[in-house]
Amino acid sequence: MAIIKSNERVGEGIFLLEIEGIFRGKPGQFYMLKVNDEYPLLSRPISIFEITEDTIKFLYQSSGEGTKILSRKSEGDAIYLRGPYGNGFPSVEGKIALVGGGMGAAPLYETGKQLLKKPAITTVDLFLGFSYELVLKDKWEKISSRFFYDIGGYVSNLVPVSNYDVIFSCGPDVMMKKMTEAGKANGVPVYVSIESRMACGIGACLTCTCHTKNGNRKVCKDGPVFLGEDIYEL
Amino acid sequence: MAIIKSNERVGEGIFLLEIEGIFRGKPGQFYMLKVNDEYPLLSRPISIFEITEDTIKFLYQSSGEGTKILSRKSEGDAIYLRGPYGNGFPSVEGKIALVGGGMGAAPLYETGKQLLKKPAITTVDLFLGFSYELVLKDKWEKISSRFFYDIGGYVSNLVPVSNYDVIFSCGPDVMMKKMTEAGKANGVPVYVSIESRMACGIGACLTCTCHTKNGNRKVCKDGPVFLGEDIYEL
Amino acid sequence: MSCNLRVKFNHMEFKNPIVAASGTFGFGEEYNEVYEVETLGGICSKGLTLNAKEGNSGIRLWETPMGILNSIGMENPGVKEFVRKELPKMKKYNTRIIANVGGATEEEYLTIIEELNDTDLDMIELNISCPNVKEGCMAFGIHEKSAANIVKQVKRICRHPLVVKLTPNAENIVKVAASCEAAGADGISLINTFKAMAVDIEKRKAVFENVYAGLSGPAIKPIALQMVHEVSKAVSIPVIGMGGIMNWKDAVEFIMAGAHLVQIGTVNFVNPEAGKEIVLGLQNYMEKEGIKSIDEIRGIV
Amino acid sequence: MSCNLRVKFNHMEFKNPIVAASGTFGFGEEYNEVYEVETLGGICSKGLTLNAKEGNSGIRLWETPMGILNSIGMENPGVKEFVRKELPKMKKYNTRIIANVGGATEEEYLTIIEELNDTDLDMIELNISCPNVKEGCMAFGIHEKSAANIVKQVKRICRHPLVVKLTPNAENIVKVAASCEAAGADGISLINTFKAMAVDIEKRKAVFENVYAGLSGPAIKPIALQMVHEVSKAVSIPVIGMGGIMNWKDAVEFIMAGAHLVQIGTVNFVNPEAGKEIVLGLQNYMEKEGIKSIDEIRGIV
Ligand SMILES: Cc1cc2nc3c(=O)[nH]c(=O)nc-3n(C[C@H](O)[C@H](O)[C@H](O)COP(=O)(O)OP(=O)(O)OC[C@H]3O[C@@H](n4cnc5c(N)ncnc54)[C@H](O)[C@@H]3O)c2cc1C
Ligand SMILES: Cc1cc2nc3c(=O)[nH]c(=O)nc-3n(C[C@H](O)[C@H](O)[C@H](O)COP(=O)(O)OP(=O)(O)OC[C@H]3O[C@@H](n4cnc5c(N)ncnc54)[C@H](O)[C@@H]3O)c2cc1C
Ligand SMILES: Cc1cc2nc3c(=O)[nH]c(=O)nc-3n(C[C@H](O)[C@H](O)[C@H](O)COP(=O)(O)O)c2cc1C
Ligand SMILES: Cc1cc2nc3c(=O)[nH]c(=O)nc-3n(C[C@H](O)[C@H](O)[C@H](O)COP(=O)(O)O)c2cc1C
Ligand code: FES
Ligand code: FES
Repeated sequence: MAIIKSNERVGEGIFLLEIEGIFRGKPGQFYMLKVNDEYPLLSRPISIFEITEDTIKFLYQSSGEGTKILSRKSEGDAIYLRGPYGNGFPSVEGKIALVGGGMGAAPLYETGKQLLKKPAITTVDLFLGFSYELVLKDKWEKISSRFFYDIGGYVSNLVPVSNYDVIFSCGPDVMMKKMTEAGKANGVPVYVSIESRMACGIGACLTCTCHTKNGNRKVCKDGPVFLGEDIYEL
Repeated sequence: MAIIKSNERVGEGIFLLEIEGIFRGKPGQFYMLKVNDEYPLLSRPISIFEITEDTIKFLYQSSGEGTKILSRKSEGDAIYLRGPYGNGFPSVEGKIALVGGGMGAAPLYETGKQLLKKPAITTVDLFLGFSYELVLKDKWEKISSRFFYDIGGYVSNLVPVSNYDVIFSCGPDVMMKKMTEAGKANGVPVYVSIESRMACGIGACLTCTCHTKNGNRKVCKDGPVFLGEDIYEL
Repeated sequence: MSCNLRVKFNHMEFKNPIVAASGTFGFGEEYNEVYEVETLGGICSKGLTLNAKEGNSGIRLWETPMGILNSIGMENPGVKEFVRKELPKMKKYNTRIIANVGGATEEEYLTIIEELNDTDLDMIELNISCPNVKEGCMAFGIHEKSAANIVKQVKRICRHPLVVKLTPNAENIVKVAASCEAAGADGISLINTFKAMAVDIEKRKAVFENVYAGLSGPAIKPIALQMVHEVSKAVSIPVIGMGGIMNWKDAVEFIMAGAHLVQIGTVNFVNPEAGKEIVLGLQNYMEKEGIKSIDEIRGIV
Repeated sequence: MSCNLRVKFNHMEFKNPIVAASGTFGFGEEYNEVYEVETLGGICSKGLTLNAKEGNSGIRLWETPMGILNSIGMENPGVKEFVRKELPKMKKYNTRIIANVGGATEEEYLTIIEELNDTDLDMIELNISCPNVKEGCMAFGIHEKSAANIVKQVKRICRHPLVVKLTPNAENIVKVAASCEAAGADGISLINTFKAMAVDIEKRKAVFENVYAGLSGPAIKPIALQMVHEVSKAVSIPVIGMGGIMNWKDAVEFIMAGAHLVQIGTVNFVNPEAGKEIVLGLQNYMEKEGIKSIDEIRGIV
């Protein structure tokens, strides 16, 4: 059990949840959040947004029933956390582009933050696309070399793919597929973080199976980050 | 939907819930409290403890799952109330004894408070029995002519039945049966407030049926207050 | 408003597809104090037996995870008292009135039907599915043969449209439905409650005196929906779907699965205004989606 | 500590009655990182088929009120790979290892059994109850005749104790249980998931590609308990009960209803430490109540 420090509305139906404690995890990994004792049964997989010395933060959208219940919680309320789970983004070098759409932005924050600190990384350009509004305006510039965003259009169009050594992408499938295609055309590896419904979160139940070029993989354990080419039929 | 003003622990597993608003209801009636949106499904019947100009209060024990969930709520949390339901205590005259055991004390508070104000009432003696501790010590004397209590014994033994014109009783079945017997022996009518599991609370589902001398009755609508003689085989 | 919620159930029109389920709505009177019950498409009476019934003793209700177990045991005033006292009051509501009929023997069913023949009911729901009485009722609904037989006997004398209410405890509910259709039923309603139980581990006893009781509520919805889907595809008479409907979305699921009408039971206890809210929610949904008639979405899954 | 949790299942002893249910625990490895899985009385493998299976495509999971619908479709590495790679790892845990065996045809079942005959498994759970594969499996478990037949064939060659896992979709689960006993089964386990469904009203389509999926979790517990109660009374071989067990109290309910062992499935997803907690909770309960052996409470309801 963990105690909520804050759960702030930062955009239309979008919340930033902060929980005190010492938490582990690397960029691209996720936690399973159980929002109530009894109902609903299953935990929700939510990416690490930020980890500091004494807190962990999640950026999430209140879409279905579980996240709606979560969005009504406030300081002092209990919540259950399990994690970190999944592989996270691989370690890379050179010039990196981070491309996020919608809530796909969430895992890119800690990712950018940590990449920026690495000597082997020369550039971290961040490209975010939102449908309605840019959330957490002030934060994104701090964790990127350059920050570009787009409201209502296709953020993938903004990315000068050939400028980069590696691209990390998270968001709607169409977007990630597009990035993968563009990456392939330019010889740039594209890593995508994909979503799947999850029950156990630890690789035992096979509800999150995805078909890859190398056979079935578990999104919760072998992913959520995969090489785009292994996932999408191009 | 109503908003909780306070939900204070006043004894071992016993809570006083206060809700702001203008509420109706007479002594012995109850409300159906739904403690959560989704789970559990059913509302819990809880007697009116006190009604003031701008609040309603309930005294309840956290016993099973629903009341446990309720006990974790605090100021500002939402709750759903329906009522008032049931018949409540009848209007009476003369010397009255109120005899409560355990949470059966709850409906006697507002009862005493209102009886004390009536010119036709000459005495309101309050007898309460608890298993472990007396809760809300300061409050009971204010709504009674004389206040007696007992911890761990049989409160019914304390009642000089023949001194009274009418007895109202609420608590464990054994206690109410004893009072009914004593009343009968002394020619004093005893009204009892009985419990039953309830689904609808309004008389439609027949889950709360109790067998009385006059045939089946609905505790939620025809009760919860009955003449003891009609309920118990003496 | 260009959409309409009307539903044709054979030749009879319902103003909307939301009907109060038997046993959860009394005879409508109590809920009419909560909202105008004629907002609903119809109301099913509490299950009626020939003579008044006291119902079961002991605990009658137990809550389970998102479900309830009940063991009412068909407490009701008997059909004569229903006709004398309750039906005239029900008929004042401008909505379809359905009498739910249970029985321990074929003879009892037939006598009740006769008592109801000359009344101005809209429909009879033949309950061969109640798990809470020791004799008859659900026993008729387990096998397709016994079901077909009772339906045939009843149809022979019944002057009202006859819907047969099935039990999920049937050996093969699709076969039972088909055999009821073949025996002349005008419609099928499903599902009644599941045979289920709870144990009081402190007392080391079954919670209910009858040991088994009937499970209803959202817990059973996914199974009910599956059965409604399968039965709707298998019969050509109209189907009334139910089991765990809590809101208009659930109602739409049942309609898309093939139901002409849906009934709402347990939800009336959870929220007494649910009937009204579901009708409004459905109307709202249809307007937003530009669905002009429920026929457009019925059975599209 | 004077109480003990040991259970005799025919001649085989389980250190306690809590067993991880097939398909919800992988082959134990992942959960062994959460707690020592040998805390459990036993572990059932994921359902095994002859050849590796990719499982179903499309959505595989949908949450329902206190239940989950799954449509995994028996994804598994195939029996040979199981024997080669998974079983040796499982055997390192000091607990009973049960292989859950599914098949599309009688021949497939028999070949799998042969592949398992010379391994040091403790038990085989014959899965004739999975609703998520298009061919075979559950089809064998619907009727008592087909169930008895497959059990008889399997028993003829099987060198391990054989428990048959039943489906709540059986036409008459008590008869199926009795016929499995008569055909030589050493035990019965029940229940597998219920055939059920969900509709995506926005897409106007069934949620699952297979349309129907399997319902598990606390929602079904009252029905599962009823079936375990009825089957336990009807057979004299030991019974493994399951369906919606969430905590030690639920486990006690199943034991009081007649189960020798219980399996825990969905709860592993809700709380990965549930297995350990349930074993401890049960032990605690027995100590407090002065119950020296589970035999004292089994079937007392
Ligand atoms: C690895 C991973 C990381 C994620 N990180 C984030 C994040 O940082 N911020 C954020 O807002 N969202 C994130 N998501 C998506 C998030 O998990 C879903 O939006 C959420 O589970 C929906 O739950 P609900 O209660 O709103 O919906 P409901 O409709 O009540 O959910 C019902 C069930 O379906 C599952 N489900 C529904 N939609 C999704 C989905 N898109 N992905 C996975 N499961 C789903 C739920 O987990 C639940 O089991 C992530 C998903 C994955 C797989
Ligand atoms: C008219 C009336 C007035 C009441 N007034 C009070 C009061 O003022 N203070 C107070 O503490 N309690 C009161 N009770 C008892 C209270 O309703 C139960 O303690 C409560 O419903 C238990 O719910 P739970 O969630 O703790 O238990 P659970 O075990 O989770 O309940 C499961 C189901 O059983 C029902 N149930 C369980 N125990 C009882 C019971 N003793 N009576 C009725 N239903 C029960 C619940 O309502 C629920 O539907 C009253 C009961 C009635 C009928
Ligand atoms: C308390 C209660 C009483 C019921 N009584 C009857 C009845 O008399 N006749 C009948 O056919 N069904 C009866 N039912 C079953 C319901 O009509 C309905 O089929 C079932 O509850 C499933 O729907 P639900 O999940 O919406 O409640 C009863 C159900 C409940 C909960
Ligand atoms: C995701 C999932 C996968 C399952 N796979 C299998 C399986 O391979 N073989 C089997 O016999 N049962 C399988 N089951 C059924 C469970 O073993 C168990 O019978 C059922 O879920 C009821 O128990 P529960 O309510 O505790 O989950 C599966 C259940 C789930 C939820
Ligand atoms: S969520 Fe269970 S295997 Fe991935
Ligand atoms: S609770 Fe429904 S009739 Fe009393």
